[in-house]
Amino acid sequence: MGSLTGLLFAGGLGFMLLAVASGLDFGAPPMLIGSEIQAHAPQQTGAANIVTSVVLGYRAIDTLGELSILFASAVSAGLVLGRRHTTAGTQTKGGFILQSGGSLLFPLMMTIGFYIIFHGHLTPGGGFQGGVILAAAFFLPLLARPGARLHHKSLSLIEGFAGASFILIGLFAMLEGKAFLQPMLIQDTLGQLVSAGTLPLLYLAVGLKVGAELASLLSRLIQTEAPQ
Amino acid sequence: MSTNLVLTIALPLLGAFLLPVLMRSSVAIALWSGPAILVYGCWTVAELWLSGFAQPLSIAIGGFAPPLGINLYVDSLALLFAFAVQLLGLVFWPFTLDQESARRQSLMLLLVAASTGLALSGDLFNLYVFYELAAVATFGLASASGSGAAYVATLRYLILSGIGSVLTLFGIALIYSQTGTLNLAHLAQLAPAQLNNSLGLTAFLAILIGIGVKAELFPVNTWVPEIYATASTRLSAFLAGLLSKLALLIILRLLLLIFHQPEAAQVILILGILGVISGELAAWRAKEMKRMLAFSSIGQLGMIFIAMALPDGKGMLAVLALALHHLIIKSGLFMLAEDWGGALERLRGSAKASPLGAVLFVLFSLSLVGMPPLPGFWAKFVLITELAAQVEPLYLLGLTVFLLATVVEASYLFRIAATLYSNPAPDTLSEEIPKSKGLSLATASLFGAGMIAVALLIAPVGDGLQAIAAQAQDVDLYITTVSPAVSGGSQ
Amino acid sequence: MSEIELWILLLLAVTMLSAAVMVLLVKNHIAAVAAASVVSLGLALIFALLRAPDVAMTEAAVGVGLSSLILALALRRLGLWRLDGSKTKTNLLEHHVENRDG
Amino acid sequence: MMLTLLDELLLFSGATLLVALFIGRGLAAGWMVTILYGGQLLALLKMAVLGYGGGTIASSLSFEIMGQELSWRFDGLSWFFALITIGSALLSSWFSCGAWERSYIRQGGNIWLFHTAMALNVFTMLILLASGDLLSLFIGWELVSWAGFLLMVLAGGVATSAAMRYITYAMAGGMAIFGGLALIYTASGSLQLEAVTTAVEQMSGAKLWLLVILFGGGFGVKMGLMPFHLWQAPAYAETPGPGSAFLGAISSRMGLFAILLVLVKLFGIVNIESLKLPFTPIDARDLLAWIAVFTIILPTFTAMKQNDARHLLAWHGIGQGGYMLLGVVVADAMGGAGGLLHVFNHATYQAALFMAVTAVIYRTGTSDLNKLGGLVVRMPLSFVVLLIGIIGLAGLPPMNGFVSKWLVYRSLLNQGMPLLFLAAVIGTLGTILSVYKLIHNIFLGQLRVEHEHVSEAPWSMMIPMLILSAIIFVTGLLPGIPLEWVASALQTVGLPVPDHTLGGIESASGSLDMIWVIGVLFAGFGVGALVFYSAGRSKRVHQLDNYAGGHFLSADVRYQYSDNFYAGLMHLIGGWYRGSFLWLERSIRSLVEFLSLGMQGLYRRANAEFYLLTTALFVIAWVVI
Amino acid sequence: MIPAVTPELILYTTAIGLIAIGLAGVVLSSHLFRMVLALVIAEAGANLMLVLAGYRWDAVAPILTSRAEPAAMVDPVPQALVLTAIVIGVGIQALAVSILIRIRQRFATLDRKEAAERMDAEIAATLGAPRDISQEAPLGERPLPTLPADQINMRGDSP
Repeated sequence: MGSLTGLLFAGGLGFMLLAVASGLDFGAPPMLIGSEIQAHAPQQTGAANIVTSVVLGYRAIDTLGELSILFASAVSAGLVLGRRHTTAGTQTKGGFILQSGGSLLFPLMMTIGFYIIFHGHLTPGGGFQGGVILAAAFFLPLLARPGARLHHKSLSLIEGFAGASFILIGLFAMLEGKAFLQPMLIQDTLGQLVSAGTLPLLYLAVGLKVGAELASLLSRLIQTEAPQ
Repeated sequence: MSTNLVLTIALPLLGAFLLPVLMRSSVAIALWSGPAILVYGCWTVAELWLSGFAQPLSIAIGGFAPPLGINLYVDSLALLFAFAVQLLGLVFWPFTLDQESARRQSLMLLLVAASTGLALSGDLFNLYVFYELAAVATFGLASASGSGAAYVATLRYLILSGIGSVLTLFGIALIYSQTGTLNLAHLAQLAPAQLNNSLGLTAFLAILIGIGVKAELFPVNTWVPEIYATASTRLSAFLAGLLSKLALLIILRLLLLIFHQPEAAQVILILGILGVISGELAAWRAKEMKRMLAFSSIGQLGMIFIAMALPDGKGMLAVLALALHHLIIKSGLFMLAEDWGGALERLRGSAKASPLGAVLFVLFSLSLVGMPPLPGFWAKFVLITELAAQVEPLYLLGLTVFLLATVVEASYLFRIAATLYSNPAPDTLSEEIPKSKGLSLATASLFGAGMIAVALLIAPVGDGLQAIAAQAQDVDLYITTVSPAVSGGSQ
Repeated sequence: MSEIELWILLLLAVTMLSAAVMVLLVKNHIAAVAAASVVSLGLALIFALLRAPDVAMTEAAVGVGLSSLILALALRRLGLWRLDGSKTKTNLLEHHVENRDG
Repeated sequence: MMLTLLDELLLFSGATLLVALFIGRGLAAGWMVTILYGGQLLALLKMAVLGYGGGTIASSLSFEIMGQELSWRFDGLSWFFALITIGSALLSSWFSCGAWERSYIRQGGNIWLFHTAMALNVFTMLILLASGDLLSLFIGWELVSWAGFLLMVLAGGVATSAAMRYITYAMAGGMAIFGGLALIYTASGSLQLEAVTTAVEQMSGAKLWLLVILFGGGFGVKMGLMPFHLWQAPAYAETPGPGSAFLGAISSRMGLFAILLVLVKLFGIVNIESLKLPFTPIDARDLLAWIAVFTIILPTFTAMKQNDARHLLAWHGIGQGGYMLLGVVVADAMGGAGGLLHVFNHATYQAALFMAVTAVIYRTGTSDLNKLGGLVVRMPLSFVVLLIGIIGLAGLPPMNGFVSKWLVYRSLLNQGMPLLFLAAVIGTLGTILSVYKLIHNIFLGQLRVEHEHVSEAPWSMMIPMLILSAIIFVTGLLPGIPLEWVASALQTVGLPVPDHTLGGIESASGSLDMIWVIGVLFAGFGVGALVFYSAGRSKRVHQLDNYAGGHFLSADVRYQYSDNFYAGLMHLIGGWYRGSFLWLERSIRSLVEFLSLGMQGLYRRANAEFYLLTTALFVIAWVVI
Repeated sequence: MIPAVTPELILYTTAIGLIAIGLAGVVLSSHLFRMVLALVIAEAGANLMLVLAGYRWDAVAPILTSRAEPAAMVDPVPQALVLTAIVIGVGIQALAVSILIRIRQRFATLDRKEAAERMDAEIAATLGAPRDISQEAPLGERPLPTLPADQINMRGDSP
C-alpha cells in the first residue's frame, strides 16, 4: 500500500513538473548573461573554450566551492573510514595482463591527463576530466597489485598545495589590486596554449587536486577491509 | 577595506586545505592556525562594521560586473550573520589534539567558509554550492562521533539532503530557463515580469523544500532529532543555532527579492504552523535533554517561518529578532546539554551540583518562553503584533498556535528546571549527578552574558535591528547596489 | 535537430529510463550498478548531442567511470559483490530483506 | 533628576530585593528585610494623598523600546492595592523572623531564597500596580507570575508539582493577555491605556467578545475564576507558611486589579453590558457575574471537604475572590465599594488565618485536621486570632468581612438580582460550615496526648497575628477608614462612590453604621454575660473528668472524633462532588500527551523522503492546478 | 490528443523521469545501497534539466575556433553549472558509500528499517533515556498520562 502511494506520488510529481516544464521555451533560452559572456569572454579571460572561461573566470568561486566540497567529502570519508587497514594479504593479485597493462598504461594516462588539463581553455575538457584520468592513472597500479601502497603523504601534499595554490592565485590578484580570483596575464593570442593567463594554472591546480583527492579516496575505499 | 571581506571565505578554505599538510610538519602551527583565521575573520567583519558601514555594497568576485560574474552582497544583515558565523565557529571550535583533529578542524573551517558564503553570496547557484559545501562538511562532522547510530543518522540525513539538493537544482534550472540569469539582483529585476507565474512558484517551492531540509522546515526535518542526538553537542549547537538560520536567510532573500506571490507565503505559513505544532508537542514528551532541544528547535524555527510568511516583508524584523534570539539561546542550551545528557530523571539534584548551570538553564528557558525583560519577549512581541494585524484567518490561526505553543514550551522547559532543582533520588551517589562544568559551562555562560547584555541594551539593539531589517527589505536598494546591467538581450 | 538525431535521442531516452527503472528493480547489486552506469553513459551521449562537449566528457569520466568504480569498490567492501542475485532481495516492492548481510 | 515619590517607593522596594539577594543568608536578614518593608510602607504613606482623593504620581522612569513607550505611575487604585501588598508583606515577613525562620532552616529550607522570593514578589507587584500602559502592564503581569512561581516552588516535593501546574495555567493566561494586547495594538496602533478605549470604539461585536474573553480569561486565571481555579489552592497551600499568608492575602488580587484597570476602567462596564450572548438574554456582564457566583460556591464547598487546614483556607481564598468580582461587576456604588473593600478585608483575615495555622504547624508539626484538636487550652491566643479570622471570613459581625459582604448583598438586592443574591448566600452558608470545621478540629474537642506539652506560639509570630486581628476588628468597627481609600480607588476606575461615614455607609435604600451594630452586639453580649454570671455558680471541670459507657476517661482514649466531619451533610450533597473540572483538566493533559505521542511517532524512524515527496507533490499541485 | 514527439518532449521527459524514478527509488527502496543509487539517478536527471536550460536550436558548442565568426552558440553558463554539479554529486556519493561501509561493519545490515531500528536502540542506550515508544506496540502505551495525582495533591474534588 505504502509503496503504491509512493509510486503514485512520484509519478504525479513527475507529471506535474513536466507540465510546468512544458511552459518553458525550449531551444531558445533567454541567454541574458550567456550571450554577454560569449561576447566578452575572449577579451576578459582569453580562453577559447567559453565554458572554461565561465568555470575559471566568471564563476571561479563556484569552482573553488566545488573543490572544497570534493575535499570535504574526501576528508569526511577519511574520518569515517579511519586509518587505513592493510588487507593486502587477503587479496589476490591481479593477473599478468592487468599488471603489465597497468605499468604500461600509467605513463600514457598521465600524459593524457595533463594534456587534457592544459588544453582545457582551448578544447573540451579541463581540470576535472584530466584530474579523473590522473586519479585513474594512480589507481591502476593499485588495482593490479593490491599490496602496493600509494604514497599517501605525497598525495595529501599535492592535495593541500594544489587547493591552496588555487586560492593563492586568487589572492595574488588581490595583491595586485584586482578582485579576488580575477584572471591575469591574459595574452592576446586566442587559441594558443599560453593565451589564457592564469586560467591554465588554475586548471592545473584543479586537476591536481581532483586527481589527488580521488586517488586517495579510491585507495581508501580499496584498502578498507571487507566484511567477513 | 571592504574587499577584504572575501578573505572571510577564502582564508578558511585555504586553512582547511593546508591544515592536514601543516599537521604533518608542525602541530602547534596547525593547532592555532584555525582559530587565528577565525579571529581574523571576526576582526575583518567587525572592522568593516565599525568603520561607518551604512550603505550596502556589492563585491564582484573575479572583477566581473555582477550579472556576469558572482558578487557578494554585503548589507548589515549579511554582515551580522557573517560575523556570527566567524564568532560561533571560534566558540564551537573543536579543540582536540588527536590524529583526527586535523580533519575535524579542517571540516570546521570548511563549514565556516560555507556558512559565510551563504550569508554573503548574491548568486543563486553560488548559494547552492555553498549550501552543498556546508552540507558535506556537516555530514563529515556529524559522522565523526563514530558510533553506529551516528553513521545511520548521517546517511539518512545525507540522502534526504541529497534529494533536497536535486529539487533545489531543478528549481534553479527552471529559473535559469525562464530568465537566463542567476544573479539575485538581476532576478529581482526580472521577477515581476517573468517569474510571477506558476512556473516561478514551482521553482520557488522546489528550492524551498530543498533548502528547507537544512532550515528544519516541517516535514523535511525528521533528521533533526536523530542528528542532534548522535552528533557532538557543539556541532548540534552550530547547526541548530546558525546553519538553520542561514538556510532561512536564503529563503528569506528569495522571498523578499524574487517571489512575491501570496501562495509562496501561504505555503511557508502552513508548514511553519505545522512545524510549531509538531515540534513543541513532540518536545513535550521528550525524555532526554538533547532530544527535547532538537524538537524545541523545530518548533522555534516553525515560529520563524510563520514570521517569514508575513506579506511584504513585514515580518522581517520579527524574523531577525527571533532568529538571533534563538541563535543565542539554543547555542547556550546545547552547551548546557553537553554535560546534562541522558535521561531527564538523572538530572535530579543537578542544581546543587552546578548552580550556575541551573541558573543559566532557567534564564535561557525564561527567555525562550518570552518572559518580559529578557530579549525573547521582545522578539515574540514583534511577531504577534504583526500577526494580529493580518486579516487572513490563516495568520490568526498562526497567532493562536504560536500562543498555545508557548504554553506547552513553558510547561516542558520548567518541568526540566524543576527536575534540576529537586532533590536527587535517595539512592544516587553525589558523583553520579551530572555536573555542568569546564569549557561547556564557560561557553554557556558566554551566551548567558550575551543574552543579559541584549536584555539590558534592548532599546539600542531594537533600533539597530529595525535599521537592519529596513535595509534588508529594501528591494530597490538591493538592485541599485548590485546594479546588474546587461547591454544586449537575447538575440 | 535532424531526424536522425531525434531517433537517437528517443532511443537514448528509452534506454536510460528503462535502465533507471532496472537500477531499482533488479535483484543483483552488480547489475544495478551496471544499469546506473548505463544511465550515465546515456546522459553523456545526450550531453554530446546537446552541444555540451565539456559536460559530456565530464559525465563520461566521472559518471560512467569514476562513479561506477566507486560503487563497484563499495560493493566489494559491503560484501554485496555476488553475481547471482537469488539470495538477496532488494526488490523495490519488498520491505524486508531476508538476507541481512546482503 | 528629581526623584518622584513613586521612584522612591520603587527604589526602596528594589533595595529590599537587593538586600535579600545579597545578604539574605544571615538570621538577622529577616529583620532587616522586615524593616525595609516598613520603609516601603512609609514611602507609600508619603503618597497617601492618592488614597484620599486621587490624582496620579508618575515615575520619572520611562523607556522607548522598539517604538513602544513604557511608563509607570500610581493612582488611587494602585495605591490601595499597594497598601495591601506592602502591609501583608511586612506582617508576613515579620512573622517569618525569629522562631519560624529557625525551624524552617532546621527543616532544610533555604531562607535566603524565601526572603528573596518574597521581596521579588513585592517588587514585581509594585511594578505591575504602577504600570502606565498596556505593555508595562503585561511586563508586570509576567513578572508577577514568575515571581509567584518562585515562591511556590520553594518548598520542593509536592509544592513543585503544584507550582508546575500553576505556571502552566499562568502561561496560558499570560498568552491570552498577550493575544488581546496584539488585537488592541492592531486596532489602535498603540499600547497606551487610552488605546483600549479607542480599540473598543472601532471593534465589532465579535472582536469585542474575543477581547473580553482573552482579557477576562487571562486575568481570571490569576484570580482563580471558575474554570481556571484548580491550580490555586494546592499552590498557595504548599508554599512555606508566611509565604502562603502573603500569597493568600494579595497575590491573586492582582487579577482583580487588572480586571478593574482594563475591563472596568478602560473597557467600561457599559461596553461589557452591551455584549449580548447570542440566542440568550445574557450579556457579558451577567456572564461575569455568574462566573463570580460559581467561583464563590464551588470552591467554598470544595473547601468544606478538605482535611488540611492550609488547603481549606486556600480553597476559601478562591471563593472569596468571587465576592470581589461580583461586587465589581455589579458596579453600582455599593457593589463596587463592597468588592474593593473585600479585597482589603480578605487580605487581613486570610493572612491572620494562615499565620494562625502556621503557628499551629510550628508547634504541632501538622496541619491535618484529623490529627489535631483541643488546642485552645494550650494556644489560647492563637485560638482568638483564628476565631477573629473566621468570623471575618464568614462575614459575620463584628468583624470587617461583614461590612464588605453586606455591601455586596445590598447592591445585588438594589440592582434586582435576587438569583445572584441567593447563590451568594449559599456560598456564605458553605463558608460558615467549613470555617467551623476548621476551628473545631484544631482548637476544640479533645486535646491529643502528643500535644499535651504544646505551648503558645512565640511572640515573634504572635505580634503580627495580633496586629492583624486588631485591624480586622477595628476596620469592622470603623469601616470608614478603608472606605475612604476604596472611594478614591473607585473614583480612579470611574465607578460611582457611595456616601460613607466613619461607621459605614449612607444610602437611601438602607444605611449601615457598624458602630451601632457592634454597640448593640456587645450590649447583647453584656446582657448574656450578666444573665450567665448572675444565674448561679458555674463549676469548672476538666475535660477528662467525665465518663462514657460506664468508664472513666483517660487522655489516651479517643472519645471525640473529628474525621468524617459533616457526615450527615455529605450524605445529602456528597453526590454533587463529581470532580468535573479535574476530569476536564486531566482530559486536556491526556490530549496533549496523546498528540505529543503522535508527533514523536511522526519523527521517529520516519520515512523522511516520503514526507518530502508528499509535500513537494501537494504544494506544487496546489500552485499548478 | 497525443502530442507530437518533439525533442523537447523527449528530453524533458527523460530529465524529469529520471528525477521521478530517483525519488521513487529513494522512497521505496528497502536497501540503503539502492537508496544511494537512486540518489545518483535523480541527480543525473537534475543535471540534464540544467543543461536543457541552455540549449539553443542550431547552435554550436561554446568553443571559439577562430576569432572571426561568433556563430550562434549554446548557453555556456548552464554547462559550467553542470560541471560543478556533477563533481559535487560524485563527492557526496563517495561519502555516502564510505558511510555505508561503516554501517555495514557496525550493524551488519543494510536494510533501511533494521538500520533505523538499530540506530534508535543505540541512541536510547547511549542517552540512557527510555525509548519514547515501545517497540512491540507502536502507540500502544496508554495515552492517558501517568498523572501524579497523589503529588499534585487535590484534596477533595470540586463538584
